[in-house]
Amino acid sequence: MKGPMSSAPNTQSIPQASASWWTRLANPTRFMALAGRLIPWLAALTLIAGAIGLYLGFSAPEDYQQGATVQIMFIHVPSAWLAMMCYSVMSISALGTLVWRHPLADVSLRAAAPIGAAFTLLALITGSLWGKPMWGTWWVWDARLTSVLILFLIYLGLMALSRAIEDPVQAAKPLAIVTLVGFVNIPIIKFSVDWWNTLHQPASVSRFGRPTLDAVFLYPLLTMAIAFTLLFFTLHLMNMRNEILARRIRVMKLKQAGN
Amino acid sequence: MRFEADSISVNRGLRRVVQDVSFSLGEGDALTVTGANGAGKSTLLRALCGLLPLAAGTLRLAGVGEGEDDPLIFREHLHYLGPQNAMKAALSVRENLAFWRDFSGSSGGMAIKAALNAVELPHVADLPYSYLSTGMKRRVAICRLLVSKKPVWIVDEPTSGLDSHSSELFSGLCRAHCADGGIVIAATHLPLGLGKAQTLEMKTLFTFFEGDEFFDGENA
Amino acid sequence: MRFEADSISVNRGLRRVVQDVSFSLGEGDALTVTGANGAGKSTLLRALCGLLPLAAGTLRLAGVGEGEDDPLIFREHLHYLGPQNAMKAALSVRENLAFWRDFSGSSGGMAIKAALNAVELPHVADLPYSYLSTGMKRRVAICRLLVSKKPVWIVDEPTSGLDSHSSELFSGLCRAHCADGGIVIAATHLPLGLGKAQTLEMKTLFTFFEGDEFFDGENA
Amino acid sequence: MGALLSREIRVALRAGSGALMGVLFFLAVVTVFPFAIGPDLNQLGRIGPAILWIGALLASLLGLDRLFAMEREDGALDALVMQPHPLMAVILVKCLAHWLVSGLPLILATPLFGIMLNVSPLGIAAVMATLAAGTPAITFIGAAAAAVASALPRGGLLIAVLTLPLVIPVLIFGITATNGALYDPDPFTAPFLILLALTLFAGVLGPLAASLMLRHSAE
Amino acid sequence: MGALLSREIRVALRAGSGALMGVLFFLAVVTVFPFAIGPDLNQLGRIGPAILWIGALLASLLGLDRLFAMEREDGALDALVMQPHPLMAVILVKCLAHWLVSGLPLILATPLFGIMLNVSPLGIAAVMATLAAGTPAITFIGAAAAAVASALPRGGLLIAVLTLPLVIPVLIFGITATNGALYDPDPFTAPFLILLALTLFAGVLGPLAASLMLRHSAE
Ligand code: HEM
Ligand SMILES: Nc1ncnc2c1ncn2[C@@H]1O[C@H](COP(=O)(O)OP(=O)(O)OP(=O)(O)O)[C@@H](O)[C@H]1O
Ligand SMILES: Nc1ncnc2c1ncn2[C@@H]1O[C@H](COP(=O)(O)OP(=O)(O)OP(=O)(O)O)[C@@H](O)[C@H]1O
Ligand SMILES: [Mg+2]
Ligand SMILES: [Mg+2]
Repeated sequence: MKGPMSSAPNTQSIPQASASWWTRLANPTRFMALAGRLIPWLAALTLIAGAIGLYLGFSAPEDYQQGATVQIMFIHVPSAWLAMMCYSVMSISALGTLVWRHPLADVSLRAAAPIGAAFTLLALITGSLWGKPMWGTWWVWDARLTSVLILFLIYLGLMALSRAIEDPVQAAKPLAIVTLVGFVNIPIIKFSVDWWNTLHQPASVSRFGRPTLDAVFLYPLLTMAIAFTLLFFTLHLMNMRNEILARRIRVMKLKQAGN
Repeated sequence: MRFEADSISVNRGLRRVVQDVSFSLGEGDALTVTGANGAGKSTLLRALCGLLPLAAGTLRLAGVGEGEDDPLIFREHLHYLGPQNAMKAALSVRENLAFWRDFSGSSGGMAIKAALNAVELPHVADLPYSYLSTGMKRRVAICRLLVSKKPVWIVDEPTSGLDSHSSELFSGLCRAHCADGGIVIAATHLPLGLGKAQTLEMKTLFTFFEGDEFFDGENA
Repeated sequence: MRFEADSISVNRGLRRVVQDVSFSLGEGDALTVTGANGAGKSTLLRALCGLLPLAAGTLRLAGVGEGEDDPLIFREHLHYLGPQNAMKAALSVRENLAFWRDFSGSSGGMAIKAALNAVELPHVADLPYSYLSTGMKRRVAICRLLVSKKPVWIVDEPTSGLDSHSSELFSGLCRAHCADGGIVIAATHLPLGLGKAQTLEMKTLFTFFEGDEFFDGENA
Repeated sequence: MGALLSREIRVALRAGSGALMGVLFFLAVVTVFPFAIGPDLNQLGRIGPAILWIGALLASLLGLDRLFAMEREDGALDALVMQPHPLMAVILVKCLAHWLVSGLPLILATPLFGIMLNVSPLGIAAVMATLAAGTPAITFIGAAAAAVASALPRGGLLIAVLTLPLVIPVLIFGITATNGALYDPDPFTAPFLILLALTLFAGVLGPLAASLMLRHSAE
Repeated sequence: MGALLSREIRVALRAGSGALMGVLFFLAVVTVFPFAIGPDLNQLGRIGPAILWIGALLASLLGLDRLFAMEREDGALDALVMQPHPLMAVILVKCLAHWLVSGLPLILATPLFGIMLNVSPLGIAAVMATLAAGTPAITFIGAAAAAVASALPRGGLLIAVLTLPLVIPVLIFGITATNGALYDPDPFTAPFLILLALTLFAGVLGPLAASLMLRHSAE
């Protein structure tokens, strides 16, 4: 039983004495201010990195096998990576809710879910667009594709869950637990490419898997990956601010109604 | 055995509903919690049972050994009779009561027959619970307190739906429980007739959390 | 307008629960139905609303035109407030009341604001219904009777869960309804304070169907 | 009646967001199939329309569980049947609202799932058309089952069990029409018209049966 | 605990008879397939085990909706968590009871449905063995979802949506093992053991998660 409410003597929330950055972040007002200052910089960096990445990407030579479609890679691969990274961020946030009881962890989890779903959808769509010319079909049920689809399902399930419980405070724990359970899917996506594939993954995929990727492809890819990561953090901070504001509005409404 | 609350507070949906409530009840004591609708009686009672977290303060059931200051542990010595009756419509009255007796694991309660006699419903034992009228259902729910023996009764409007004769029966049962060394805490709008009961008058609060505290609402 | 019952009987689960009840209520009359738990008050009230079939006797709501002797038709002129509150937890109080007002299709009721004022809950209009305490929920349910105007109110333990002040408010509302030419029929354990109300004391029956009669039990 | 429609939709969209949930269930069921049947795209493409139909069928059935049960539990059913509206119209409106929030999204989501199951664009269009014509029938018939189940504590599966045998004709003509659109000798129009007729028929019979069942909502 | 087990089973067998319902739903789903896919017996025989598994999966998921919701509604949840039993044990017993009345009958009914789908006797035996090993995992994982959904008015579909992605491994290994028994080069033992491991794993993790979720059953 704990009561991190108000300044009651038995409060077990974040100790007041140690004013580390972590503790200070626990205060949403300070977080709002900090995020407000960070977002423009992050957004600017995202734009710069994105512009460089796109330039490098489009000036890259056509692949002798894949032709122009190789350019899809510069969107596809970063968004696939981000889809997984976003889920990892959510899982850490879930730990933050359950173990460290950080007040912003739940806000971060909720804010990340739609972004993750969007990146996953982007990876699915770009993958499909790439698959049509490469494999002759939009979709195959191989391990990697399917596990990404399941990741998408889990994202949607989490969003449905967070919508289903009206009070965000009550939704926090279930959300965190389901998020953690769903994390098993991430290593599955990453490692067990041949865990369940009766239809073979074409060589064109694993060809790039080895570090033999030519520098003309590697650098634009890495730049785009950096741009996507920055984009993620920008969106995440923005969404967290929105979430905090939404909760404040909710409280204000309740206050108004309660008097 | 003593049941003590030391300035406890409870929040509900971003609002402080119970603020700084303290009491200390010894064996044989009774406490009636009164107050207008929405004053926070049910909230307080749920918090006493560990069903809602405390926002501040401590609870203690002295004399039950380990875990006497953790509601999540000592609540196994409490009986909570909430607004719902906790009975399955599909089972007969006897099956329902037998389940709660066996499951609660405490011995020394009344026999089911005796308990039903005490609420003057000896003839319904084998009826499906769903066949009973509102007040009869409530009286069966009261039998749950009798068939398994626990020292503290926490009852939320126990006599709602009861006719006046049954209400008096219930008062008698409470007095008997107190005389037996038990403790009764009852939220009620109607006087329960518990004689020397302490009274706790709840007042509706209008304290909202300020600033950003709401991030740690009730489940934090 | 008159509401008349001519020696009606009602069965429940193979048992005769209401036997030969008659009354005749004119405009401005009130009837309180009393009796011990299980005496058949709720059963009688549901039968008056056409929610349970009559086993014998006739009901008549004289003066409402066609269908005045068929409960399945004239019940649209009745308000029934049962043990449940008929509100959706997910919607706000205002949405709930607005729905019942619009759907009941009868005009001339109070505005929602005025109705909530009448039960002294003006501030909860925009709260989700699920946020209210037991008694507040019941008071909102009472508002349903106010926002759409119907001549006859049939209320089953309307004040259960209400604090004493709110109970008085409700008595006042009933008196106002009667003064306005309405009819109130209330099943209750507590005196409602309706002044010159008629009283119907129900007695628990122990009549079981004999032989083959149970083939035309309650749903016959 | 407008009040009822808007209440139903608001309740559905607010608590537990029924709309989203049905689509997600549909997606989840469709995803499960290739795991069970095997990922052979040709085979999947051949039975794809069937999988889509079964998924939509189950998704629209399973959302029905509390159409009337919730009304009964919170006491609103008594008040609903006491209003001066014909009960059948009330039920029709409830069905309509339910279809709008749970049937329609299924149809809109079909193209996505169709691509994943390797169904051709023509096949997807045919599935969408037949679903649009057929799912209302499922809702109507299911409503009657939901009325029966409303008095039971665990009605969800009962509804499915009661409804599934009755909606098999809908399924058959839905799939026949889809195949008609896809494979040349088979006709599309005839089974499609039958499907429409079934829906109209169910639209009368389902609410009628449901209203009979709810009329004396005696307990 | 014995008291809880017997109460659970009696409630399930009495009200709405959950057991029968699950089997009937299973039957209905299995029956729908030949209508949807076409009655080609060879094809049916080939994907028969898959159909059986999907039917069993859905049937065991969909019965879960009121595992905790009903306890919450009638106030029994409060009293349950206040007893001196570890909450995880309570949940385990509830899962066990649920499996006994809804999972076990599915397995016992499998031979019948297997014959209807033209599955070979060996295939039927394999499906029964894998279902026996796998369906408890579905119940355990579903219980966690049921705990989440217990506070919601329409939790049924949410449970399925949350559970389906997580039980896909169970389905995969169940079907792999079945195929292993049927087609020679593939192994049976290895996937079957993995299936058992999954069930044990779920038997710890599911109730744990569910108990975390129910611990403060605050409303
Ligand atoms: C919808 C279909 C697809 C999905 C869901 C998908 C998913 C993914 C994922 C999750 C990754 C990240 C893996 C990791 O970091 O380990 C990835 C990487 C990659 N994908 Fe796809 N993919 C799809 C289609 C394709 C297609 C059609 C191609 C090309 C023929 C392709 C080429 C690649 C390449 C080259 C990488 C980078 C590999 C590496 O980092 O080693 N993908 N994809
Ligand atoms: N689930 C909930 N979520 C948010 N607020 C709630 C919830 N339940 C109750 N409240 C609020 O808490 C306050 C106290 O409610 P509580 O049920 O404790 O009152 P009570 O004294 O028991 O009233 P009653 O006499 O009507 O039973 C009320 O203002 C109510 O609006
Ligand atoms: N659904 C039912 N099936 C069978 N019998 C029932 C049913 N509901 C009530 N009864 C029986 O009918 C009788 C009258 O019940 P009723 O609910 O009308 O009593 P009441 O006067 O309203 O009592 P209370 O004061 O407790 O509300 C009781 O003996 C009860 O057992
Ligand atoms: Mg209360
Ligand atoms: Mg009654």
